[in-house]
Amino acid sequence: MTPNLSTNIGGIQMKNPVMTASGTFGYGPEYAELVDLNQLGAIVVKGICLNETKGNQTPRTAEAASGLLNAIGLPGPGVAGFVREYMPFLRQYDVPVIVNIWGKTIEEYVEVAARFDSIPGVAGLEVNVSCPNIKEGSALFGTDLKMFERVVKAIRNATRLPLMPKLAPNVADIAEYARCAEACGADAISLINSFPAMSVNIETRRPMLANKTGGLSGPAIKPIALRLVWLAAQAVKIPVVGMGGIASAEDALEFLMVGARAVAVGTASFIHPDTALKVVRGIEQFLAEKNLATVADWVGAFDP
Amino acid sequence: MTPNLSTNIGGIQMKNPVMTASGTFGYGPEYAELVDLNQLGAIVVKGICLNETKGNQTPRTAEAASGLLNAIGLPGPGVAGFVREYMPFLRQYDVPVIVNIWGKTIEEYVEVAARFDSIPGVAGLEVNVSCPNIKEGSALFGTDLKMFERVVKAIRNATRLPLMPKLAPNVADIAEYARCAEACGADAISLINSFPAMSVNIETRRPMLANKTGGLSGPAIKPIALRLVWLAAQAVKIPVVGMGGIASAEDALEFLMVGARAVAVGTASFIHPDTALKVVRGIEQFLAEKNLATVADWVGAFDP
Amino acid sequence: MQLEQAIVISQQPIQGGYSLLHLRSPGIASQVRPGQFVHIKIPRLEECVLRRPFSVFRADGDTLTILYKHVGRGTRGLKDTKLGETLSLIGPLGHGFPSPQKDCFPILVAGGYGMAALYLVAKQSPVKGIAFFGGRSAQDILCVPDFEALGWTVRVATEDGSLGQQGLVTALLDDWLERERTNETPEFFVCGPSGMLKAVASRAIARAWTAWTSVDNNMGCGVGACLTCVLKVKSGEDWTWARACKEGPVFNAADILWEEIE
Amino acid sequence: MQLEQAIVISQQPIQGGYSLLHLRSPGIASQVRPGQFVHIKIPRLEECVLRRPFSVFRADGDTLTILYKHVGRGTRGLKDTKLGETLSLIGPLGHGFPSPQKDCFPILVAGGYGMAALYLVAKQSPVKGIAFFGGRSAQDILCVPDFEALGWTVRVATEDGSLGQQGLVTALLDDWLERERTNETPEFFVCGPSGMLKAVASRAIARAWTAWTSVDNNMGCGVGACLTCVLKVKSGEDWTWARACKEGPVFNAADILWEEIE
Ligand SMILES: Cc1cc2nc3c(=O)[nH]c(=O)nc-3n(C[C@H](O)[C@H](O)[C@H](O)COP(=O)(O)OP(=O)(O)OC[C@H]3O[C@@H](n4cnc5c(N)ncnc54)[C@H](O)[C@@H]3O)c2cc1C
Ligand SMILES: Cc1cc2nc3c(=O)[nH]c(=O)nc-3n(C[C@H](O)[C@H](O)[C@H](O)COP(=O)(O)OP(=O)(O)OC[C@H]3O[C@@H](n4cnc5c(N)ncnc54)[C@H](O)[C@@H]3O)c2cc1C
Ligand SMILES: Cc1cc2nc3c(=O)[nH]c(=O)nc-3n(C[C@H](O)[C@H](O)[C@H](O)COP(=O)(O)O)c2cc1C
Ligand SMILES: Cc1cc2nc3c(=O)[nH]c(=O)nc-3n(C[C@H](O)[C@H](O)[C@H](O)COP(=O)(O)O)c2cc1C
Ligand code: FES
Ligand code: FES
Repeated sequence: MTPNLSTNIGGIQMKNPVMTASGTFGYGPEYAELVDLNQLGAIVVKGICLNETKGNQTPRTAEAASGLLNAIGLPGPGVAGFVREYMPFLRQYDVPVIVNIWGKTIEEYVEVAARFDSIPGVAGLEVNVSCPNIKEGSALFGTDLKMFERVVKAIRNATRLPLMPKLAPNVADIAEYARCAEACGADAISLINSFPAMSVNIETRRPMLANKTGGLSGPAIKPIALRLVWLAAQAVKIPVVGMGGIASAEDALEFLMVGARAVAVGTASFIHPDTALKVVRGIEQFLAEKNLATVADWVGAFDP
Repeated sequence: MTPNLSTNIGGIQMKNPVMTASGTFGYGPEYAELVDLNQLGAIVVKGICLNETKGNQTPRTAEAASGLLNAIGLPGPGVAGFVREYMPFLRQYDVPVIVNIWGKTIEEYVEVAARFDSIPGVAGLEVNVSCPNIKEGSALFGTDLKMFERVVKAIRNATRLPLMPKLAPNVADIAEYARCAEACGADAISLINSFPAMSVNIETRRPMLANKTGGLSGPAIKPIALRLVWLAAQAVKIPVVGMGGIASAEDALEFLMVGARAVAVGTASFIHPDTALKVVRGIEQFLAEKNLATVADWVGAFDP
Repeated sequence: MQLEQAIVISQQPIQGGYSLLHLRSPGIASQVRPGQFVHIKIPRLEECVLRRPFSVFRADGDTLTILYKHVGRGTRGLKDTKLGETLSLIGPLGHGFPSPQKDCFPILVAGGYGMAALYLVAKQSPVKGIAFFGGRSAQDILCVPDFEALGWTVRVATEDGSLGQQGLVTALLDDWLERERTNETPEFFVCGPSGMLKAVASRAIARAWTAWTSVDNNMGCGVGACLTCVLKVKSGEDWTWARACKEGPVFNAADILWEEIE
Repeated sequence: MQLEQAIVISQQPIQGGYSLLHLRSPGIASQVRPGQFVHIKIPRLEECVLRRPFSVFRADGDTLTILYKHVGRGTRGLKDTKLGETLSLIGPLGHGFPSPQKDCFPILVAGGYGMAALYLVAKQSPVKGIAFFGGRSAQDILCVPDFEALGWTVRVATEDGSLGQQGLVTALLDDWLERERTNETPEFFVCGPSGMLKAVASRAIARAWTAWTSVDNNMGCGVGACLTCVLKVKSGEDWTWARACKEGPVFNAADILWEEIE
C-alpha cells in the first residue's frame, strides 16, 4: 500500500509535505528543466515586495562550515513584474504556488498582500518578517513581538488567502511568536528563516558579504531549527512548516516527527536540485516500511 | 621582532589572548599530559556551583554537521570539592585560572562568588547565565534582561575578583545584554555559550540527548558567534572574550579583528587537544607577517 | 541542462598546480556549446554546501574534459577523486560564446585557466585566428599545442618573462594590434581574471570592436535561482543585474558596467 | 598518553564488513596495555567534530593494529585512508584490563569486534585460558587463529548457527561452566555489546567471581574532560559517575550499576 502523503497547510492542499524554501528555488522556471515541479508539495517563490527592487551589492553569499551565508537583499520584480513574468508559467503546473512577501512598512506588506488576493493561481502567502521596518525605525518586524503582531494583523485584514508568517529564529522565546501569529488569525506558520551571522576575511579585513552580515542556512543550523520547530509546534494548533538544513528524507522526517506538518528544502537544492523530490520519495518509503498509512500518522510521533 | 601577545582582560593579565572554553578542558589535569598549560593565556574550568552536582543522564552529547550538541548538565564537585581537588594542581602553573560559576538561584550565584573571593590562585570569575532560575520560575538568567541584571549586580557586590558574565546567544539584541553587564560593573564579558538546539532519532523516535535539548557548539556556529561578538564589542568598552567554533588561528584572528580582546577554544580541543597552542602560535606568526607589534594592534582592525 | 552522474575516466596533473579531469558524461558532452560550464559536486566534501563551476575545456564524443587549478578545498577534493568514481554534474550551464562572425578575425585572449573556456570556440570557429595567452609564469601557460593543433596561432606573455614576452598579455595584444593586424575587424573572445577582461574590454569598446567576455563570478546554484553571481549590465540609461550563470558567463563587453567590477 | 602522528602501513579488509588497520605509531605501541584504546581523528571528515575510539587489537614493536567494523561515516572514512597517510592518534587511553590473576582460570568473552580488546590480555596472560566468541553470524567471528596461536582454546557461538554452536555466547559459556569447568576459580575478561556484558556480569556476580568488563560508551574527548562517556558505578550506598575513557573502559563488573545500563 502506498502511503498517503497529502497534507493540508492552513487551507493549502498539497500532494506531499515537501515545499521549496523561499529564495532557494527562484520563481519556478530556474529548476524546471531538472526537477518535475508537479511532484513538489508546493513551490514557495523568492520574496516579493511591491515594486521592483535591486537587492544588495555583491558578494552576496559565502560558504561556511556545513552552511551558507547569504545577504541577497531581496531583489525581485515586484508584484506586477512577478505576476506578469512568472504566474503564466507557474499556472501550467498542478502545484500550489505560495508567494513569499515582504515590505519595508506595514502599509507595504498590506498592499502586497491585498494585490495577491485577486491573482489566480496563488495558493497562499508566506510572510517574511525578517526585514527592518524602514518607516518606524530600525526595529525588525520579526524580533519585536509588538511589531510582529501589528504586521500579521494588518495583513490578515487585507487578504483571504491562506496566511503563513515565517518566524525569525533569533528570538529568546519562539513560542510567543508562534502563539501571536495564531492569535492574529494566521492559517499556518513556517520557520526558520536563515540565522543572522557573519563571515570576515582577515587578509582584506573586510566582511565576506557586501552587506556585512547575512543569514546562515544549511545543515549547520539544522539542530537549532529542529528545536525551534519543536517548540513552535507545541505552542500552536495551526500547522507548522519546518525548515533549516533539510538535505535528506531523514532530516525531513525529523522535522515532521517533532510536529511540523510540512517541510521546506532550501540550501540543499543548490547542491542537489532534486533534493525535494528525493525527500518526497524517502518519506514515502519510510512510511511504507513503518506501516504508516498517512504522513499525518508520523507528524508529532516524537516521544520526548 | 616577536609580537607581544599579552592582553589584559578586566584585570586578568594574560601572556596571550587564548583561553580554553569552560567545559571543554575539564579542570586542567585532563589535558596536562598533552598540552603545556603554561603556554595558555588562561584556563577556564568547567562550571562550578555551590555543592556537588551530578548533571544530566546519558547520552549527553551527539554529533551534528560541523558541530557538537551537548547537554552535560553541569556535573561538578562544588566549590569545596573543586578547591580541594583541583586548585593545588592548578596553582603549580603560571597561568591565570578563571572559574566558571553558576547557580540555581541568585543567592547561590552570590554564595559561590563570595567563596571564591578568598581562594588563592583564582584569577577571575566567568558567570554562566545559561541556567534556568529554579527559585523564581522557569525564566532563564541569560535570556531575560531583568534577571540578568539582578544576577550580575548581586555577584558584583559579592566579589572583588574580575567578573566576566558569559552571554547567552539566543537573544534578539545582544548589545542590550553587553551594555547591561558593563553597567552592572562587570570587568569583561564573554560570548557565546553553545546555542540551544536539538537532535532526534527517527528510528527510536527519541531525542538524541537524555536532556532532549542541548547546546550546539563547534564550527557550525562560528558565523553566528562572530556576528554576536562583533555587535557586543561595539556596544561596550570593557573587554570582550569571543568564542564559538574557533578551530584555527585564522578563526581566532577573525574574532579579534571584529573586536574581541581574547578568544576561547572550546569544542576544537576535543578533536585536536593542542588547538589552543596552535592558535597562539598562528596568531604570533600572523602578527609578525603583518608587522604588528602587539595583538592590540589587531584587535578591532575590522573595516566593515 | 541536465543532472548527470559522470564517471571519472582519468585524472592528469599537468604543470604547476593544474590538472585535467576526463569525465564520461555523454548527456552533457553532446549538448555543450563553447563557453558553457558544468557545476560539480565535489565528492566527500560534506562541509561544503556549494558546487564548484568549471568551464568545459574539451568535449569529445561522450567525454568531457575540464582543466582546473588547485586553489582551495574544492579543487583539492577534485584531485582526490578516484578512477571510476561518480561525480554529480549539472550542465551544460550558462550562455556561452557565440560563433565567431565570418567576416571578422577571431582573437582569443586568455589568462591562466581562462583558456579552458576558449578551446571549443577555437575548435568551432570557421576562421583560424590568433590566441593570446597570459599568466604569471610559464607554469600558467596551458595547453598551447591543443590550440596550435587546431591551426591557430598562439602568442604568450608571462609576467615574470619565463615564457614568451615579458609583461601582461594585453601589452602583447597591443603590440600585435599595432604592428601585425590585418584589415579584418577583430572579434574578441576573452576569459581570465577581471582585470584582464576589463583591459581587453576597454580596448575593444574604444574602437567599437566586439568583445565577448566570460566572467568568473562566485556561484551558488549555477542555474539562476539564488542571485549570487550577479553583475551590473546596462539597461537603457539605467543598469540591471544579470546572472553570470544564466545570462552569462559570457557577455558582450559593451553591456557590462566595467567601472563596477573590481 | 600522547598525541602521535601515526602512518598507515596497511589496510586489510577482512570478512563481512570488518577491516584491520596497521599503523606505525611507535610512541603509543610501546606504551599500550591490554584493554586500552586510541582516539583517532578520521582524515578529511571535516564535518565530524569528534574523534573515534578503537581498542588496540595488537601492538608489535612500533606497529599498532586496530580491527574495526564498518558502521558509519567515521569508519567509512577510516576505510578511505591511503597507504602512507598520516593519522592523528591520542593514546594509549583509558584504564585497561588488569593482568589475569595467577591462581584463577582466565576466561575471555567477546561479542563481535569486542575480541579486539582482548587479544593483548590473552597474549600477556601467564595462564592460557579459554575464549568464547559470539556474534550474529560466522561473519562476526573474528581472528580466532590469532588467539589459538597464543595457545588459547576458542569456542564460538553464532545467533544464526552459521559457525559454532547456535545461540548466544552466554549459553555456550553456561554449558562450559556447567560441564567442563575445572576447579580453578574463573576470572572473566569481557568485551562486547552491553547486553552481553550484563549477562556475563550477572553470572559472575552471582557466584562471587571476578569479571572485568570493557564498556563501549560513546565518547567525546577521550581524556576525561567532557563528561560524555560516563556510567553509573557504586560509591558506598550511593552511586557516582565514572568516565569510561578514564576510569574505564574496563571496570570490575561488581562496581557497575547494571540496572542503569540499557
Ligand atoms: C563560469 C566559471 C567557469 C570556471 N572555469 C574554471 C576552469 O575551467 N578551471 C578552473 O580552474 N577554474 C574555473 N573556475 C573557477 C573555479 O570555479 C574556482 O577556482 C573553484 O570554485 C574554487 O574552488 P575551491 O573550493 O578549490 O576554492 P575555495 O576554497 O572556494 O577558494 C579558494 C580561493 O579561490 C577563490 N575563489 C573561490 N571561488 C572562485 C571563483 N568562482 N572564481 C575565482 N576564484 C574563486 C577564493 O576567493 C579563494 O581565494 C570557473 C569559475 C566560473 C564561475
Ligand atoms: C573504548 C572503545 C573501544 C572501541 N573499540 C572498537 C574496536 O576495536 N573496533 C570497532 O570496530 N569499534 C570499536 N569501538 C566502537 C567505535 O568507536 C564505533 O564503532 C565508531 O566510533 C563508529 O563511528 P562511525 O562514525 O563509523 O559511526 P557513527 O556514524 O558515529 O555511528 C554509526 C552507528 O554506530 C553507533 N555508534 C556510534 N558510536 C558508537 C560507539 N562508541 N560504540 C558503539 N556504537 C557506536 C551509532 O549509534 C550508529 O548506530 C570502540 C568504542 C569504544 C568506546
Ligand atoms: C540564497 C537564499 C535566499 C533566500 N531568500 C529568502 C527570501 O527571499 N525570503 C525568505 O523568506 N527566505 C529566504 N531565504 C531563507 C530560506 O527560505 C530558508 O528559510 C533558510 O535558508 C533555511 O532553510 P535551509 O537551511 O534549508 O536553506 C533564503 C535563503 C537563501 C540561502
Ligand atoms: C561539552 C561541553 C561542555 C560545556 N560546559 C560548559 C560549562 O560548564 N559552562 C559554560 O559556561 N560553558 C560550557 N560550554 C560552552 C563552551 O564553553 C563554549 O561557550 C561553547 O562550546 C562555544 O565554543 P566552541 O564552539 O568553541 O565549543 C560547554 C561546551 C561543551 C561542548
Ligand atoms: S549562481 Fe545562483 S543565480 Fe547564478
Ligand atoms: S569522552 Fe570525554 S570524559 Fe570521557
